[in-house]
Amino acid sequence: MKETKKDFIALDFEKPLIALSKQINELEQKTLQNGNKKVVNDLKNQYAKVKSQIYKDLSPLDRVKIARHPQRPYPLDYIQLISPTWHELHGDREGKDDGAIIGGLIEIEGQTIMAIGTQKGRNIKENQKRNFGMPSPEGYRKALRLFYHAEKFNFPILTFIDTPGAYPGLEAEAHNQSHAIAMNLRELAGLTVPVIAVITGEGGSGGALAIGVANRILMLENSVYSVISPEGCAAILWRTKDKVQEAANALKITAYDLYKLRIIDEIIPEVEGGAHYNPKETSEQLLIAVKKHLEELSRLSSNEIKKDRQEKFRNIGIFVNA
Amino acid sequence: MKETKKDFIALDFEKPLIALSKQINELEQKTLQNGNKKVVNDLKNQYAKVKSQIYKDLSPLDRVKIARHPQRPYPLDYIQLISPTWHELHGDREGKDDGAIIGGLIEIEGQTIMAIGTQKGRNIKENQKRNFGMPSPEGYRKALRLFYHAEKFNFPILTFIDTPGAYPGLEAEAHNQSHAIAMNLRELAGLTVPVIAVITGEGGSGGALAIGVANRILMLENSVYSVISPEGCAAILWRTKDKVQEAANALKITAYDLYKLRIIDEIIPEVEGGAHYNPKETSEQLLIAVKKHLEELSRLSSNEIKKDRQEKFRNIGIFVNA
Amino acid sequence: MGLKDFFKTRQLKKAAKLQNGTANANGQDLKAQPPDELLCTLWTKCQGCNELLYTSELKKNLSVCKHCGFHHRLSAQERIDQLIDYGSFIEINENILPDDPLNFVDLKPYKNRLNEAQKTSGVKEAIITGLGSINNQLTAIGVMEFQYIGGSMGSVVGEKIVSLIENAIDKRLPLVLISSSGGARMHEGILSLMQMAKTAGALKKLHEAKLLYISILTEPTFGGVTASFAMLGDILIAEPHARIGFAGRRVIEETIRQKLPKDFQTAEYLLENGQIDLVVPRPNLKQHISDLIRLHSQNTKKSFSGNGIDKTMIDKILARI
Amino acid sequence: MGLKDFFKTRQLKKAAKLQNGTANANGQDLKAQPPDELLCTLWTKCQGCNELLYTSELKKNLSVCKHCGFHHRLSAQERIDQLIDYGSFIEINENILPDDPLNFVDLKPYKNRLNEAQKTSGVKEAIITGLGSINNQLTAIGVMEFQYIGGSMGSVVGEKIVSLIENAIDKRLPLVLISSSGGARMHEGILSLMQMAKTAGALKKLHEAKLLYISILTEPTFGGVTASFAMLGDILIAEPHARIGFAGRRVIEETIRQKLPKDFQTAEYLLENGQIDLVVPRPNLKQHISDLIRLHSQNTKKSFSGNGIDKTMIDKILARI
Ligand SMILES: [Zn+2]
Ligand SMILES: [Zn+2]
Repeated sequence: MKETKKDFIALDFEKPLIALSKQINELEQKTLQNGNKKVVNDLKNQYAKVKSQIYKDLSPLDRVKIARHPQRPYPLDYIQLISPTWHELHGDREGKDDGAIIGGLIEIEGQTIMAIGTQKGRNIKENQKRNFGMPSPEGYRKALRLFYHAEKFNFPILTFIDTPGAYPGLEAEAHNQSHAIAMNLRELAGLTVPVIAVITGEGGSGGALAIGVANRILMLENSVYSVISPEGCAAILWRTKDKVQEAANALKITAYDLYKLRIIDEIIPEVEGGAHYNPKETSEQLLIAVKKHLEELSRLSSNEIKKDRQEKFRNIGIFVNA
Repeated sequence: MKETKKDFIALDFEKPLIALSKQINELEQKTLQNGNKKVVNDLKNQYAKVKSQIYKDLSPLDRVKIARHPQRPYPLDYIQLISPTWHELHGDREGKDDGAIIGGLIEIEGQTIMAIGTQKGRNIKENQKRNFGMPSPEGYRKALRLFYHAEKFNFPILTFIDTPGAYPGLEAEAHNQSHAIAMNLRELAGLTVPVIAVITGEGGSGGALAIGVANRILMLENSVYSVISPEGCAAILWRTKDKVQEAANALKITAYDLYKLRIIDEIIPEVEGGAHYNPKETSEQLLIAVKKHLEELSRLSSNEIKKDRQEKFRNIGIFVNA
Repeated sequence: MGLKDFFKTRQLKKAAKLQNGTANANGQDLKAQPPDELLCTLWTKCQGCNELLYTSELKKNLSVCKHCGFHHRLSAQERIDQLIDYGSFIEINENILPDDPLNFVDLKPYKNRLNEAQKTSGVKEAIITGLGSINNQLTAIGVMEFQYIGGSMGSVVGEKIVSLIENAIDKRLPLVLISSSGGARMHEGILSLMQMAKTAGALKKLHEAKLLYISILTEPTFGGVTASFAMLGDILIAEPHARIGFAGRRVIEETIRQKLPKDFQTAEYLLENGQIDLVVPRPNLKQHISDLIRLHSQNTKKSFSGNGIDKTMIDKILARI
Repeated sequence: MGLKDFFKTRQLKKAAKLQNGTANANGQDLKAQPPDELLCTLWTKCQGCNELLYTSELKKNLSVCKHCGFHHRLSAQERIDQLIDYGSFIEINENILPDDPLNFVDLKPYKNRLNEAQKTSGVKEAIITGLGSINNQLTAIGVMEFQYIGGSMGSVVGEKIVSLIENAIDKRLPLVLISSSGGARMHEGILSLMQMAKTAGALKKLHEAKLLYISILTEPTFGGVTASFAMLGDILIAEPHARIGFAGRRVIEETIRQKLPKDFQTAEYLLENGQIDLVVPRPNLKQHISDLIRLHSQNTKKSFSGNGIDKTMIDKILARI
């Protein structure tokens, strides 16, 4: 049971499982001496029920917590798991290699793919480099350079999105964060290679969208995608961060909500508890979904691929035409 | 006589003129009282002879001095003199508006032209902004942005070159000066609008070339264009800066030399003494030459214009094919 | 009696005269208004220098303070009146109206907010789009209305901008968009975020059609609007002192834990940091835009002739000039 | 007896043995050489850690020091031997030779410098270009020779690079250029400057033909070479610790009047500053280039088939593999 492992980090709603699994562990050790297995088995059944109940009833905010779980697999993890090769490419050519944006070449079924993602760090040192997954303008320009590279060599583009958003900093503004994001939105619209975006964790607003203008948008089951963080929304609209639960509900940010709104094209199932319980299995599901959409898009001509993407976004919006 | 004006700055080889014109001035004042005009007229004739002799025998290094004369007209001066409109456009969109590179829209005979130039300052404050006419990578990227703008709207491009070269600084290297220049060289090669470059002062190496890949390269009579400054060349090859005269001679940097080498297409005459003796007249000559080449190029199709420029540079080089 | 009181007294006298008529310039009935509101209507306190200014004179000066040069915020309609040749504006898509796709409720329902916004701003959504002429040059123009939920971009703003761009492409017209916005409209959730990609995608088509897009950034322009269509102009012009940026000042200060320079995110700061082409004071704005449109059309006239232009529409507009 | 002396003694003994033979590995006659030069030939002092290394072992290790990892400079021919499959290299344009267009004379005539350079470097100009295969993948490759007037670019280097690029376009081959240069060759004046535009212009055509260009930056790459073809690769790779830049360190220090950081303009500095894709140690270089070529050709095979390829040339090369 993962919950009893030393490095396991439990979320608040997972606390009942901790208690149960501790009980089971203790009993199992006793049982080894006393031989009464029934109590243990009952407890294990109870555990399974509680667990499936917990994960069935996840609130949007619970999903936010899973999406932000410090042990959640990050893009570089998925890349290693789904591709036999990884040739990372660095830099914007103009003065910075933003660690919050990674990019390079991978292979899927003998086809070269340009993989681009936002990347969080797992410790202080890594996060210094990755800036907690918050890209700077230079990161978006690095991504743009790689988009153009992919377009030139006819590489499909696969993006992995897991970012709180673009970095709100002094330099980021001075170097024109707005323009960097806007250019990516515009130029992604012009590509003739297939673009597939996978939200693997947090899809944080414009910072996520800047590598998310794709023919197909896929979401891991416990990832979220939102115009603003629930905390930010609560602070502005409810004027208190305490209303984060309400904001998370109101914003419709889960994969299920976004599928219903027809913003995303597919939900990639995660193992019970979330991808971090079994990154390998989740990556296999991810690869299956990506392959399916790549295969579908490969039947379109370059112009059709571009048109497909443009029409997808052209048609998003709900309004009354009186 | 300009030489007697208060703000006149004489070059070393112009010193004889100063003495003569002083003499003439003094005599003229006396003459007003005494009425002996002959001596004055003789002196004036002598003055004219000396002057034309001086300017006929200018050495390459003398021309370097004229090209660098602090009162020489700069690109913004020519722009004001040749165009009724000037709509300056600023910035690289990524964090800097390099004052050493200016760009904007002008009109020649009812046609919109994108004018781009390197710009020196005339005083300390201006040179702080203009960095003595030495562009940074951001300046070249600003120019590139404007090249693309011109290409989009079918504006011919007219560049004015007067720079000691690209800025050799820490930030310039950190922000990839090399890449900025190289990109301009490559992208200029791809434009389908006419590009005309005018060397108006110093054509300093790669920093000049980065806005100089043109269909037609024109040079003001006393401007220079070189792969390295005579001082730099002397220091490296002669191992002493004292040999600057020899280096200037050896490098073949004057308009006449470069015309003979078929690198440039036309020499624009300056008034005796140099453009700063009469900026307006020089600007008129400049405009005549620019119009002529614009008119010639206007007869070519977009593809022919691009091919014309590419073949021009493809064919530069002198070697033995054994 | 202080200066303010003096003005107030003078003001009330004038108001008394007006009450004999039926309505003020805005067509509002004055009779029901208390004196203080009346003061606000006929007099305006300059937000730059606190000087009290005749509202009518301020408006005549394009809402720029004669004393300190402060550019007061304009309504979308005022902006159109200032920029578009008199009588030449034809609004399009005025009947694209907001929905409430998420049934969003915070402290009050989004539906109520929409109703209130429509009442206070007098417009149906946060942008007016249409065709009109600027010094006799036909232009596709969109102007954001900050009074309407902070000029935020939801589905309607996105749709109206995209439709305007499609109009510009179809009729080969230059495009002018005037931004004033706090960013994306949270109440429409992900749909508002997607309007960034939607508008940018339409601008890609405009770009490929080689048509001119002049983006005018006015106080304030932030978030998802700056980071999409507003920053994608061929030419970017800002009004003096307008604040323009991606993240808000407070968010940045909280993140980097230091105070930001006073001029941070102002138009002048952006110019110095290479982000915009020009800062143009409002009195020069129309001429400037008009010059730029002229300069950008004179080399391409050959390829322009009759290229997909809807003659009846143009005739309609020309008839009004 | 110190370690160095010990090596020297051992060395001299070995040399004595060799003298009974006729020549060393480089085909040079050893008999006339004094002991010190002999030492230099058979032993090499590592420029990184000062360790004395067997030259033959150092070469076997691609001239990378086993103790400290220092990458010693390679001749163009050594580079080709390391990267190109054995026996598959066909040189092109070896007979494009330098002229002296300006009759340039500084402390000695340029003509003399050319003669000396040809003698000391063993090559006719500062670049070798040709076609060859890298792990069975046909490639157009050019390698600069730093020994030849500091790898400077004059008319010949420019012409050979452009001709190579044209070959790559014609035969639809990937291009690999390996730079090592002090910049433009002053002795050819403006003509050398113009080679920057000439090579960049040819690369524009290659770019439009959507062919792969991998640029390898090695110690040192500066000036007009960095600021033209060397920086224009689709992929930019540098060798560890290679110094790469536009302006030289001394010029910059004189200009800004301050000391530069120690790692300034190193490959690692460039990587950190976003200027290159990767730093690849020499032992991995061939595999890395080969992988990249493979990755860049597998999605485009359809459009490759027979597209202008000169079959006889390829057959010739394939016959050698
Ligand atoms: Zn005021
Ligand atoms: Zn060593």
